[in-house]
Amino acid sequence: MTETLKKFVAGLELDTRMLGMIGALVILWLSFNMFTDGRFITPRNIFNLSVQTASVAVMATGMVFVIVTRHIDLSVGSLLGLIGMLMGTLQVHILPQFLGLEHPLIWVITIVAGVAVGVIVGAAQGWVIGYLAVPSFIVTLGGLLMYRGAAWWVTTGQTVAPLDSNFRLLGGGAEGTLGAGLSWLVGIIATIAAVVMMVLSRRQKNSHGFKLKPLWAEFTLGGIVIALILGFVTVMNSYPLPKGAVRRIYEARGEEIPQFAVMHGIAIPVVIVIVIAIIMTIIARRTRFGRYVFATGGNPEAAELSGINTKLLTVKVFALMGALTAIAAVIASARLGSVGNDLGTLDELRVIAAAVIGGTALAGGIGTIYGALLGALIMQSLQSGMAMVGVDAPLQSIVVGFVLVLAVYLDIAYRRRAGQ
Amino acid sequence: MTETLKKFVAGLELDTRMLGMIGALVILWLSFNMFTDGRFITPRNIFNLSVQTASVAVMATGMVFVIVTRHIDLSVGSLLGLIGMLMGTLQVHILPQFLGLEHPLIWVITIVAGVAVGVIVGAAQGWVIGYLAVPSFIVTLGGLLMYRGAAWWVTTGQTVAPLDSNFRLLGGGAEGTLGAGLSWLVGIIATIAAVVMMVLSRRQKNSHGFKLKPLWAEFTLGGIVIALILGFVTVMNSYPLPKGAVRRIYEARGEEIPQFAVMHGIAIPVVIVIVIAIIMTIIARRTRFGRYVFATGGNPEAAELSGINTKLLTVKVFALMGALTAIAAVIASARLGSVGNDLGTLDELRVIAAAVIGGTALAGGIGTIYGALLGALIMQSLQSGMAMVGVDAPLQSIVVGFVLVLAVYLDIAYRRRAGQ
Amino acid sequence: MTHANAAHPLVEMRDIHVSFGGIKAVDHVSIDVYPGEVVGLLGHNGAGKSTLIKVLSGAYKRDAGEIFINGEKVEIHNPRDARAHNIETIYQTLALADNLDAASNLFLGREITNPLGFVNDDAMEAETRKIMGKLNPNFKKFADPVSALSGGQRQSVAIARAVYFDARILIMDEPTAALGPHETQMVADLIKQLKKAGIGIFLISHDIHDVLDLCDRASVMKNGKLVGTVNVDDVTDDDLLSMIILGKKPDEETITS
Amino acid sequence: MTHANAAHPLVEMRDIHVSFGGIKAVDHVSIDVYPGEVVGLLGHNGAGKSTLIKVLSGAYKRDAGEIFINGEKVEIHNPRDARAHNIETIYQTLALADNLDAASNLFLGREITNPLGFVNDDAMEAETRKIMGKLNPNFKKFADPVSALSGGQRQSVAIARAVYFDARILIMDEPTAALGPHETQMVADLIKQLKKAGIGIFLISHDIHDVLDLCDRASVMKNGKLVGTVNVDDVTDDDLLSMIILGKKPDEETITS
Amino acid sequence: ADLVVGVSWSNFQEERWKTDEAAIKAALEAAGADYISADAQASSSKQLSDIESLIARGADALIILAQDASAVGPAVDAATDEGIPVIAYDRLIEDSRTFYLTFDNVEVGRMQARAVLAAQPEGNYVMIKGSPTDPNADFLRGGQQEVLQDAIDAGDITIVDEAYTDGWVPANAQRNMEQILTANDNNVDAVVASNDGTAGGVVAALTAQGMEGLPVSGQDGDHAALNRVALGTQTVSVWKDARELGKAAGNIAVDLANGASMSEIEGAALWTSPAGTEIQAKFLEPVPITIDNLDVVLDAGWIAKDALCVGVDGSKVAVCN
Ligand SMILES: Nc1ncnc2c1ncn2[C@@H]1O[C@H](COP(=O)(O)OP(=O)(O)OP(=O)(O)O)[C@@H](O)[C@H]1O
Ligand SMILES: Nc1ncnc2c1ncn2[C@@H]1O[C@H](COP(=O)(O)OP(=O)(O)OP(=O)(O)O)[C@@H](O)[C@H]1O
Ligand SMILES: O[C@@H]1[C@@H](O)[C@H](O)OC[C@H]1O
Ligand SMILES: [Mg+2]
Ligand SMILES: [Mg+2]
Repeated sequence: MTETLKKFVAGLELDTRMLGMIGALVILWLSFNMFTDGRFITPRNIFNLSVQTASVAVMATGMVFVIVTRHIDLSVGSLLGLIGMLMGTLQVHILPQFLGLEHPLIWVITIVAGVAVGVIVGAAQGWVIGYLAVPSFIVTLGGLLMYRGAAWWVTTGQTVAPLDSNFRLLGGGAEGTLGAGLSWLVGIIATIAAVVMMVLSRRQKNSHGFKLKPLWAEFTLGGIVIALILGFVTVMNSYPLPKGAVRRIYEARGEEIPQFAVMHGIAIPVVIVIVIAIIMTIIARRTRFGRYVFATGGNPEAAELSGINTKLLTVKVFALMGALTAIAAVIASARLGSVGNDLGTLDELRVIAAAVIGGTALAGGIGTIYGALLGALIMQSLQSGMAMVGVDAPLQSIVVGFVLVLAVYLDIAYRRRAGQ
Repeated sequence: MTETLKKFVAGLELDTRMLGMIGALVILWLSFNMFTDGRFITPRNIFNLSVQTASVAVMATGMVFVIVTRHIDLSVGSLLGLIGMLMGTLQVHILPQFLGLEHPLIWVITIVAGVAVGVIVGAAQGWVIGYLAVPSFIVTLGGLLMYRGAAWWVTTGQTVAPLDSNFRLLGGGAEGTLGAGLSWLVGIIATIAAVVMMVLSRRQKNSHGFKLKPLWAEFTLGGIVIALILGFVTVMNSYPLPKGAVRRIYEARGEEIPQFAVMHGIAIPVVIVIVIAIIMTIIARRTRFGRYVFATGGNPEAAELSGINTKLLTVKVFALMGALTAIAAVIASARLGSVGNDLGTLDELRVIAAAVIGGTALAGGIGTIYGALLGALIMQSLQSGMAMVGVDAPLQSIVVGFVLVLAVYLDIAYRRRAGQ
Repeated sequence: MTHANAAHPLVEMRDIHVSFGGIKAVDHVSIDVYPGEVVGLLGHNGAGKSTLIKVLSGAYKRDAGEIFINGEKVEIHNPRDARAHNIETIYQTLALADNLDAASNLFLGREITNPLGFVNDDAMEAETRKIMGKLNPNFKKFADPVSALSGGQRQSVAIARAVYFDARILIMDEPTAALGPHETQMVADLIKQLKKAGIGIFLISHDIHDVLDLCDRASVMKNGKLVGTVNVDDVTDDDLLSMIILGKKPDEETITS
Repeated sequence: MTHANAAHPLVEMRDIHVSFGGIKAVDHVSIDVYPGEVVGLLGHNGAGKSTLIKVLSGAYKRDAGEIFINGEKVEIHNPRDARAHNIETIYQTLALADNLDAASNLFLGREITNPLGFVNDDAMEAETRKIMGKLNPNFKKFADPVSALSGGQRQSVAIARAVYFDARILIMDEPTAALGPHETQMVADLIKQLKKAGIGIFLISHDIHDVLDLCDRASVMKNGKLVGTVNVDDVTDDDLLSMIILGKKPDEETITS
Repeated sequence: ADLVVGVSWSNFQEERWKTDEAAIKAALEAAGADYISADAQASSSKQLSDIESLIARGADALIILAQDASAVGPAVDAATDEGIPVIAYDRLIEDSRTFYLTFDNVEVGRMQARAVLAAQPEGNYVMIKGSPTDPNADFLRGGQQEVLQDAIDAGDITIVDEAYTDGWVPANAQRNMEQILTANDNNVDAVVASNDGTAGGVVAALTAQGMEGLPVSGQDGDHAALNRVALGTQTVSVWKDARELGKAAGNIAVDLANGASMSEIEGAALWTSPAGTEIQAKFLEPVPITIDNLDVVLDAGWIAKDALCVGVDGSKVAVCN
């Protein structure tokens, strides 16, 4: 019986490490659910969790590349703060002078400017690391200090608020969701895309005469993927907007307040995370750039001798990290509706922890995007769960610190057994 | 002319990298001196600087070993806070119950207990890193979170004060110095020791028939060393105690208040730093343990294959770091006269920066104790100098971040040129 | 001589000088190779052979000297420049990315992509199976990262990588040091075949028999200096040995070029 | 046979098995060596030679099998255990600490200390100069870290380290792969000398002539399995080659032990 | 209990918040309501998540110690969407839908300066400010300036130096003070420090120069600081009796949750914030504690006598007798 099960799982050729992580997540969720009288696993809380994870998750995908190339970025939290401040000032104090308040171009210009700053700062750090050969630990530690200091100067410490209301949609909240209809549409498109990809990949393997997975395995896998996608949409679509919010939204639109329950659907920041995760996965697996990132992580000299411009590559990796930090800054500040001085504080640790819990090896060369997302979700579940249970904050940091070490230990122990 | 000078310097066989760092320090001091109307380079400020640097300097010597073995310790700041809290509670709330307030054993017991905690916590971290193979970045990041949380629990956030007055002597201040007489004694002993060592080393080299430095070089070097030692003592001995402090001290002793100027002499924490630096240098250069630390940093597998127990070595290195952190906690809390739950915040960054600015390579295998001391002194000079000039805190962090990167860049550029 | 009819050498390294912190690793050395020729590079350990050819492959910077390809002066500052001149190198240290599999290493820097610009792993693996089949039929580990390969298996991958792309100039730094006798024989056959295709090859080796068997000419180095270049048909193995050990050329008549 | 008079082999590895994630790198192999004997270990690339001897040197854990020294069963879990049994190893990867100089590497783990327990660098350098003088007279780089040495120079240091301390059992994994002809000859002389001193040696090499010249017996592996062990006096180089490539022993009469 | 009150703390770094918490808990218990809480660890993003989870756990009223006055806006939206009343506890929330309950920070700054000015009406002043990233630091500094302005204009006092204290960390205040003393050749006559932690650092720096006893201010009534007041090394610690504030918050929360309107709360009045928001607010009076009224904290049971009087000469300080 267990033999059959084992064979079945082996036939699916799944990443068993990932299964372990999902298992850990499930256990975590179930225990919190017990301690909160069933309040943890509800559409409402899962919606909250997904939004709370978004900003760190976006950065974690970039951190995977950074760590895979044997670098580290300690500056992301500060940079997020600085970019947030700049975007806040731009949309609140500067652009309205020219365009008027709440102009529909404001959010676009703001984001473009924010991403541009992220790319420039990231590229500059990457240049110092790649071309001047200063260790990334030092460069980004310097960045951590500099950007936090610089952020203060933008407004000499004043919090910027309220942010543009279109911009704020990107942070989730009652208004910032797709709503039920759009969510279904997205779910169905994703399902179709997944199926098409599986078919194409199987065809290609076949054309080279490689051994194929058994058909039953492909079908099972496909079934799981589709169930996950549509399951997620269903959950998001069963969390109704609170009455107050419904009233506010429909009044703002000048429409009549509906009598039926209006559902949240997928939050916009979560959509952003999903899109970024897909793009980053494609970059990692299917582009030369991604291949070079992993090769450089495996052996930097070998990569250089193979004709890869590892210096330029470093610049690109950090520029990408900067761009993602800017996007994370959009989500984080839009969610808060304001930008204060402490925005992003300690985020560097959360982001690195997410990537590493997700299986990215600090020694370089190894890491996955989906792992980093799972890592971010685990960390956030832990924090939100403990807050919900009412664990004292100092105890929370003790638990988080402990779980971080434990998770990485289990990962290493697992790899050692598998690799033996 | 410059040729002769070059030859002269080359003949001394000095570490030119260190000369560069000293040069940077001198430039820094001279500029601050200009901006503060000559108040920066005064016995008083140099005394201050030496005391302000002490706590970080003690930890930096241990961080050299940690980084040389390709590890990192992000937990030292939090651990310092935790140990400080424990030592504070012990000497203020617990021991006086048994021994009475201000009992002369209190400070001894407190320090022994603090060091024991440091060793145990450090060894535990080292065990997880060495034997369970969890990367030090993760283990000590976990530690950073855990110990800060734990420190809060010791007193649920209450500041502990006032500390035992004997204990407080270890923090410097008016009372916590050697005074002029003892300082001279220490200076003269150090001078004699230095000369004896140089003679012994020359004899040994000669006995193996190795090429010796020219005699004039040995004499010049000896002269420089002696001048530095005695010069430092002279400076410390020309900073008089302020009248108020003299009155307080002599009244407390029940002696008559002297009419002549009483001098500070070397501060006790500085004596601690010097003793630790000498011991750590001997460990690094002259013991098997030190040799194995460097070998492990150069090639961990090779070290293991050479019969070195690199796992146990890791435990020892982190235990040593823990002990030094405890000593740093003594200095930091004694200096402040109280322990709040934010003691040591961000010290991990200062300590790592000191070691790295001092030439310790993050890639492992390279580093010196005196470099780390110089690094700590440079960082502290920068901070204190800016505080004296009146630079705002946020601008200070920008400058510190920038200088950190610049210093490491210059170091690397220098090594590349020299190594070519 | 095979190159009698070529106007210019394929590669000429002229008066190359490299020093490491004062020590002259390569001391004003000139060597050349003609199309379809194999030039052996010999010398004691530390003679400067690897350093010399790393200048050509772009891995090291020279302090002085010039490089000519087909008579034209070229600038080689990094491995990319070398590749642009179709110079391929098998390094003594192999230079493989340990975390990637054989196919990714083989195509590193020159991945096969589909029309959309995406890397085509399946196509690369299929090609790799073909090449390795020719070079080392025992090789089966296509799915594993190369860190799981034995010393000789790794060397096979490094060789395959250098010869798969149409190199004009091939540098081989002790390519068979870790190979078994059978695998060594296959590499020897490969060299002969590449030579026929008109490729110029620098072969560093400590095995004098191999050199006599495979090379047209041999340049010998000692302590960073060139002892001399000889036509292998004109010398015996003892001549070569004495050049390596004593640093002296055999008497004048036997010397060519 | 040299070992006819010894009651027990010096080392016997019995039925050793090592697998890496399902792949059998060493598949129930038994080999032994007697005092004063050199046993060659041959096989194609990836046959499992290095893996097998790393079990003896404590670098790898075996999944099954036993090790006997002088007939007594011993436990070797790490390199320290191996050293405690006077087993010295020259690894294929050399295993040097790149940031330390030759002397520190040579004495790594066994530093010379003065009566106070402090490391005596001057004494170690003096010893190193003596040893290297015998092994590689060209070697001059005593003050530099070994990262600044050429491939062959590094190998010389690794050899010196293994032979300086009085080993009883010496494992040499392709010790001359990167060495020049002269240096190779010196290592061959050294092996003969150690053999006379009664040391048992496992020598991994791809050079069949070396093996025939230096070894008493040869064990051949293929795909993790032992093909067989032969007395080198009883076989030709072609016999050995066919064992390596075809994995078959020559016909019965020539087989010993 | 059928009433649940959720409290969102910005952090527990400063000593006082544990006292606040105990008072709120006691008030709620007396009213038969449940207490649930979360600690944002000085992060406004975490505070938002915390409040979301407090709402999810069924809070009927919220008490929020805001990490950032503006950043809790979305949390207030979420609460009002669900019809949950919000109390801005100790720190302002710029939102007219909240009830503001506090000690006035500007007033604290005024009290600090007043006490120091009384002790040292002329001479050279040093201002040790709070964390540059805490808006309260500037409120305090503003109040201090108000009081000192006349004396400055009259030329009686001169502010010779001022410095922010990164993260309110005492060791940073100590270093800054040391450097300022050096830069001014000890020509300093009084120090206005913004809280008790930084005051501790200042006193340590002064003691090294034999200048202990110079007028120094603080706030929070930290035990170590009150001991310094008794010893005469600190002039004043402005005491915000957290127990009063906590008790009031608990009671108001229960009232609001039971449907009372904000204006019905006893002592409530409409107040206009500096940014112009009209808010129902209730202010409690802070008390400056000096050596002359130490009995206030003793009688209130805020601190035990032996903690207050460590090392104090009982003949000089009455309460320690
Ligand atoms: N660390 C490892 N992880 C996984 N597989 C390994 C590892 N080391 C060796 N192998 C595999 O084990 C087998 C035996 O390798 P080994 O290094 O012992 O061969 P070898 O006989 O020494 O070859 P060579 O002559 O090339 O040095 C090979 O197939 C190799 O791929
Ligand atoms: N990175 C380096 N830094 C300093 N010195 C170096 C460096 N690389 C090589 N050398 C020195 O340069 C000289 C030539 O080395 P090289 O590697 O070219 O020798 P080689 O002829 O290839 O020897 P082998 O046959 O042992 O591979 C040696 O003395 C070596 O010590
Ligand atoms: O009470 C003070 C508080 O108002 C401020 O915000 O943080 C520091 C505390 O001391
Ligand atoms: Mg070489
Ligand atoms: Mg091998």
